[in-house]
Amino acid sequence: MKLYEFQGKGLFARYHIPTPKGKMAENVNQALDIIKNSKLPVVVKAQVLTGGRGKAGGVKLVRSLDEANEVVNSIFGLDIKGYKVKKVLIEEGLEIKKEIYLSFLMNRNSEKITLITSGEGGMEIETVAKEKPEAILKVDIDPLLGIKSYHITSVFDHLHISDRELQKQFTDIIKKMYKMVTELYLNLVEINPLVIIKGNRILALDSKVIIDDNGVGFIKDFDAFKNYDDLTPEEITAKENGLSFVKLNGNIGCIVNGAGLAMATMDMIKHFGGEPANFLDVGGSSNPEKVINAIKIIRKDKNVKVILFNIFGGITRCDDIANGIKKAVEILDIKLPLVIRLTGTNEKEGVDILRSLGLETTTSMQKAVKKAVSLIGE
Amino acid sequence: MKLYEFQGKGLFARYHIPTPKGKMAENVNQALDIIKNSKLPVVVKAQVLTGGRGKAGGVKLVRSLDEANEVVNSIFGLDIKGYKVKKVLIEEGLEIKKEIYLSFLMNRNSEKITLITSGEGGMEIETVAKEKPEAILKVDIDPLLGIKSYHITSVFDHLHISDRELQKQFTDIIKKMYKMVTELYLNLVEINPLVIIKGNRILALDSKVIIDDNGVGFIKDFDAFKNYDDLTPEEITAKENGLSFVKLNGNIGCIVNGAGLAMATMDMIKHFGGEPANFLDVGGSSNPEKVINAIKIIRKDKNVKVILFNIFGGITRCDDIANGIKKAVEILDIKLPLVIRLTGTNEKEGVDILRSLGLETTTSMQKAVKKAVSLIGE
Amino acid sequence: MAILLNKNTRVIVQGITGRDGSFHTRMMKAYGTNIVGGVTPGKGGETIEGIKVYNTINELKNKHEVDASVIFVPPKFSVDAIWEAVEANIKLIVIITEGVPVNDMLKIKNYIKGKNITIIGPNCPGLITPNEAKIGIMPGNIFKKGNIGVISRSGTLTYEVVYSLTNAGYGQSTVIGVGGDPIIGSRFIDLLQHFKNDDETEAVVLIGEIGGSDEAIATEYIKKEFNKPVVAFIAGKTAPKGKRMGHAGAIVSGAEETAQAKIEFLRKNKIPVAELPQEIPEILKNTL
Amino acid sequence: MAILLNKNTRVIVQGITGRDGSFHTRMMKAYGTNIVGGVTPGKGGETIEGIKVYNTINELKNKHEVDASVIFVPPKFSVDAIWEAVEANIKLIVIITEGVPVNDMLKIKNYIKGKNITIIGPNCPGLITPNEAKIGIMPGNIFKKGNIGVISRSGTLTYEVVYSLTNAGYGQSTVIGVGGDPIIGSRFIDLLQHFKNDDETEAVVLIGEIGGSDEAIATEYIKKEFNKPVVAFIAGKTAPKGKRMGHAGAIVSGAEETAQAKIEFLRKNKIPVAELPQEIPEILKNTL
Repeated sequence: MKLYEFQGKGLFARYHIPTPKGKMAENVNQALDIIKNSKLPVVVKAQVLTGGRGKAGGVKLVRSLDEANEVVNSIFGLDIKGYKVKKVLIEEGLEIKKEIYLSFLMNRNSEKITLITSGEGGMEIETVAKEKPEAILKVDIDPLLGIKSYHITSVFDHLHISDRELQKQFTDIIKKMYKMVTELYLNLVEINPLVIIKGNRILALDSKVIIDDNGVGFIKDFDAFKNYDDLTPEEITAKENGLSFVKLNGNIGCIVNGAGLAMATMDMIKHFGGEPANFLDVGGSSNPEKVINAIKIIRKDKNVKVILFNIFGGITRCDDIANGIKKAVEILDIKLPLVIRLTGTNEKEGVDILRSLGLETTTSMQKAVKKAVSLIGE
Repeated sequence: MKLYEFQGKGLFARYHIPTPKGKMAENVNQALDIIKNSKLPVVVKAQVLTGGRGKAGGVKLVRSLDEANEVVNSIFGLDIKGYKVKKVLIEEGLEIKKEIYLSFLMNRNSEKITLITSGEGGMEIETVAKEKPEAILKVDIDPLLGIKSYHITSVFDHLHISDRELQKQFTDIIKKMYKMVTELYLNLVEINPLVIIKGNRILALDSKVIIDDNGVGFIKDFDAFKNYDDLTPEEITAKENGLSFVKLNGNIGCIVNGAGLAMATMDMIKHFGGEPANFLDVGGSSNPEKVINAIKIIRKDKNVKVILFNIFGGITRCDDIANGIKKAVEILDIKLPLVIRLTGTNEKEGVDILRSLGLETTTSMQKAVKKAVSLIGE
Repeated sequence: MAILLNKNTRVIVQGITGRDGSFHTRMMKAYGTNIVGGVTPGKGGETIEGIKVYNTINELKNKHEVDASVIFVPPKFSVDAIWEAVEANIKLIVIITEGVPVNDMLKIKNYIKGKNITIIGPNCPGLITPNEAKIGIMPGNIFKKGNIGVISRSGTLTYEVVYSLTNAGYGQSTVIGVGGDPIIGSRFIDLLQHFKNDDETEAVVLIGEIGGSDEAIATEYIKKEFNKPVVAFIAGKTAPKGKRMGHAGAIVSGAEETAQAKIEFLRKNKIPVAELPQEIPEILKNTL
Repeated sequence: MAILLNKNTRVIVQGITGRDGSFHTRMMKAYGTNIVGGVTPGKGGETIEGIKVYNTINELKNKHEVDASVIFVPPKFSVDAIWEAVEANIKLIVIITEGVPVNDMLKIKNYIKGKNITIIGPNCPGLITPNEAKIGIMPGNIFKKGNIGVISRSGTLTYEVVYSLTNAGYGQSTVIGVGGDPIIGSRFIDLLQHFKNDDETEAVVLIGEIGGSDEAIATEYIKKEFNKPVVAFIAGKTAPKGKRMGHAGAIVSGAEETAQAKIEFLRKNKIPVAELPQEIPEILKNTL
């Protein structure tokens, strides 16, 4: 789960990682009030769950009250990669001497916690990796051992930081970020840029924090910073009902058990000339409720013209799914045609249940997909 | 370094491990005052850095004020295995339902942190090991992983603790003890007995804590519970001067570099019919001061009739030792004969220095030891 | 011979008293798996599906020899369950549980290095050696003894492929679902090494998906060291970038993590890739 | 061949800029040890005894191949220095430092299991293969090339014994001081396994002391599996119980940890034990 910049900085504050002074505003008037009561210049920063807001005009300096109105209005009017700006963070303007990139991530490839740093702060790390790879230092940290002094020494060497006082502040920030990563189950914590300002103080000017979806259940006060703002309302409903759902642009709704099979189903629809309307995994151990919720979510999308079930029973039992469909048919007024592929654990029981409702099934995925595509053609 | 019961309980309090209510007294009057102001019965417990105080009469119940005077006086008058009682702990008397033995130790053999528990609380664990070994459960804990729920489950199984509320308290105590072990560099933390009292509360009735000598430098507020009460004044002086010294009962003082060689020197003195007066290791990287301090400490022992140096230079340089002896001879009025064995790193330089003082040396350990023994005979 | 699992493998079930644990214990037993005991803390002494339950693995090990454990414990308790199996030095640990935190898996993976312990999963369907034994939740009836090894990042997609293989007459030596999480106990490359040394396996089917680089790493390995035919399928050609597709590990975070990039890289290295899962038997026929 | 160390072994010195580090770097170089670099954080770029200093091992490893490291770092920084060497996967790590906390050594020992890393020490004099190389602080001049392996818990007592051996004409294959702490990287049994496979070693001298049970464990191993003559010496017959005799590990905490008990157990298992260190050559003569 991605956090907003201001949420990430809230966590930084909790871990005593220094950030600029700043305040949140949720509308133009609030923002102008804050600016009026601030020492200028200030920076107004759009809060959106995507990168590239700088280029999109989402971060602007306000040097005088005259400028404030225009800047604030322009930012609240933005739509950045599909995300409307609903909140801005207003921070003190700072005199920056040096910008650094610093992050920790759970590294799938090395299977370590990897510290990444570069002296090219402010640039996207992917860009630096492409254009100036030697500027990047990666330090793999064994999570059994944690971060040690020699890891930090190599960071100083790479960044040419030799001032003792700076080293002390930097060490402190690095250790606290590492602590955050382990205690809050983070997939990523990124400060870009981490800045050295006048007076040799180090501050986190930005924050990017991604929490491991599997970890959120283990964080004590997770609700304090939970947000679903990068999900559509349907995706939120799905999540709350234990379903994996991603909206796509086609017209064949899919209900599949298993993520891999769900993707293969989408791919096959495309292969046979159709367009999938969604990814939906009803998961293992399905109870009938899940099927009902899945149908509810899918038919909210008015593009959907047919619902395709692709069930291969393993931990999911075919009779559970069939019972779900049965209940759904009973409760909901389903107008869309249902194409059902059902095979695997308790297949016979499931087929019998559906047959009693007059619903046909097939054991072949290809047949089902072709049929769904052909129904669109009609 | 061993801690007193009351010091160990001070640490328990810091880690929120429950103990009985109690107060310290350093003399008879203090003790009687405390008892007067306490709800009876109370238990008066001698504070000494050795085991077996119970058998020696160092732990007594006071049921009425009439008994108090006699009990307190008798305990303050005790000498337990050479330790005079200078402090007592006065604790509330409790109604005990069950006594348990529980400890964690750094295990040299398994190279793990080992939890040891037994339902035979109150008995010395060595005795239980001999008489009823099946009553003891040992659980090896990998210090990289720490204590886990299944370790604790096996403790409950062994002790037949199935009450949920008791399990909760017990789990809490076990986890806190483990935390103490790792944070305070303990070689041992033992609670014997850990008691379940009326109302199903669990309390640590006693404490035994040994801190790793190598760890004390890493504990932040170590000074708060430092004590040298199990050392003689000479041993304390030695420790403060970076020397390893143990007093023995013979008359040949030994100054040796290296613990193994020092022991072998003692053994050889005995082998040739003499009696060593001490173990003394001047350590590596010796500076001259160490030699002077070593001589000062040894000659405080009036039994000592001769001082034997046995130096085999490695990290210790012979010239450093020789310079130390030279300074000592210059500063101190040494009446005792010196027998000097000197060989190894910078041997020639060392021998030259001593020769200039008119001191003879040998390169043979046996010759030196025999000479020292023969000097006693004269 | 097959790999990792046969009918003699002595298996225990952690979380045997739960709904899934008990159901699949019955299914595994019915398939022929040699289940010697179960573990659920606090339920020691009970009997589930004829299998004795213990409070801890150590207690169980006083009574039984153990070669493998399968973990059905819910996420909250799963991490300790995995450590318990690791500390008990069980050589094959299969984690069915979905929802194990990534940083715990990182610790576990780093800990077992050099310890000769194989972990499969988490978030996986388990593995099966047809006609011998299965560990996990795969539906036994679709498998057939034979000479094709299957390694897959997906559960149900595996069944789909195996169903086609079996229908086309291709039996399987061992089929393993490695799990859909970003950090998994055994990656493609680890299992290919097993299949390389297995006489019974004549060819391997790899079922990959978007996210991560396990397919690319496997491709490099196959090119250099693997001496048997491999056929691949990669799911997720229609998956949008940056969106998690069900599996925690199925998310495209770089251009090389798309299905298209993986397919290209495989084909560039002469490993055939099926367009549809059901085409795999046909491609195998041309390869063997 | 000797064990663990020869003249080609590429050695680095951690803590090379300190008083002991620099002095012994000079001594090791003079003896013939192939020292390729030194590490002291913050001193990178300096040169000590002709050896280049780096801030970190990783930086050093960009320039040099490394087989072994010797650590002279003071206690406060020694733990991180050891971890640095372990994480850099250096195969032989010799810790001279006295004062490494026991619980850190426990973690380190558990971590290196299965990783093919040998640690000697802490609180040890190091090791030497005469006429080839030495790592640590032993005075090179007393050693002589030959066929006796020596393993010892004590530093100076080792020199004493070696001095007698050399004077009696018995050269040494490799001499190792394992260190005086309760938890050490290599115990007697670990090194006996090396000597067993070393063609150059014809007999082994074991120098033990009070405390712990490494001598007893070694005795069992020698009885069962070791095929070369062993002569032992145990220091501390006159040591009182419960008092630490210098070494953190030299403390009697049970009846089986006394010198007498160890000597008895060795003799019971037909391993000769010298009364005085200087008697060892004579006993060897009767054994070989």
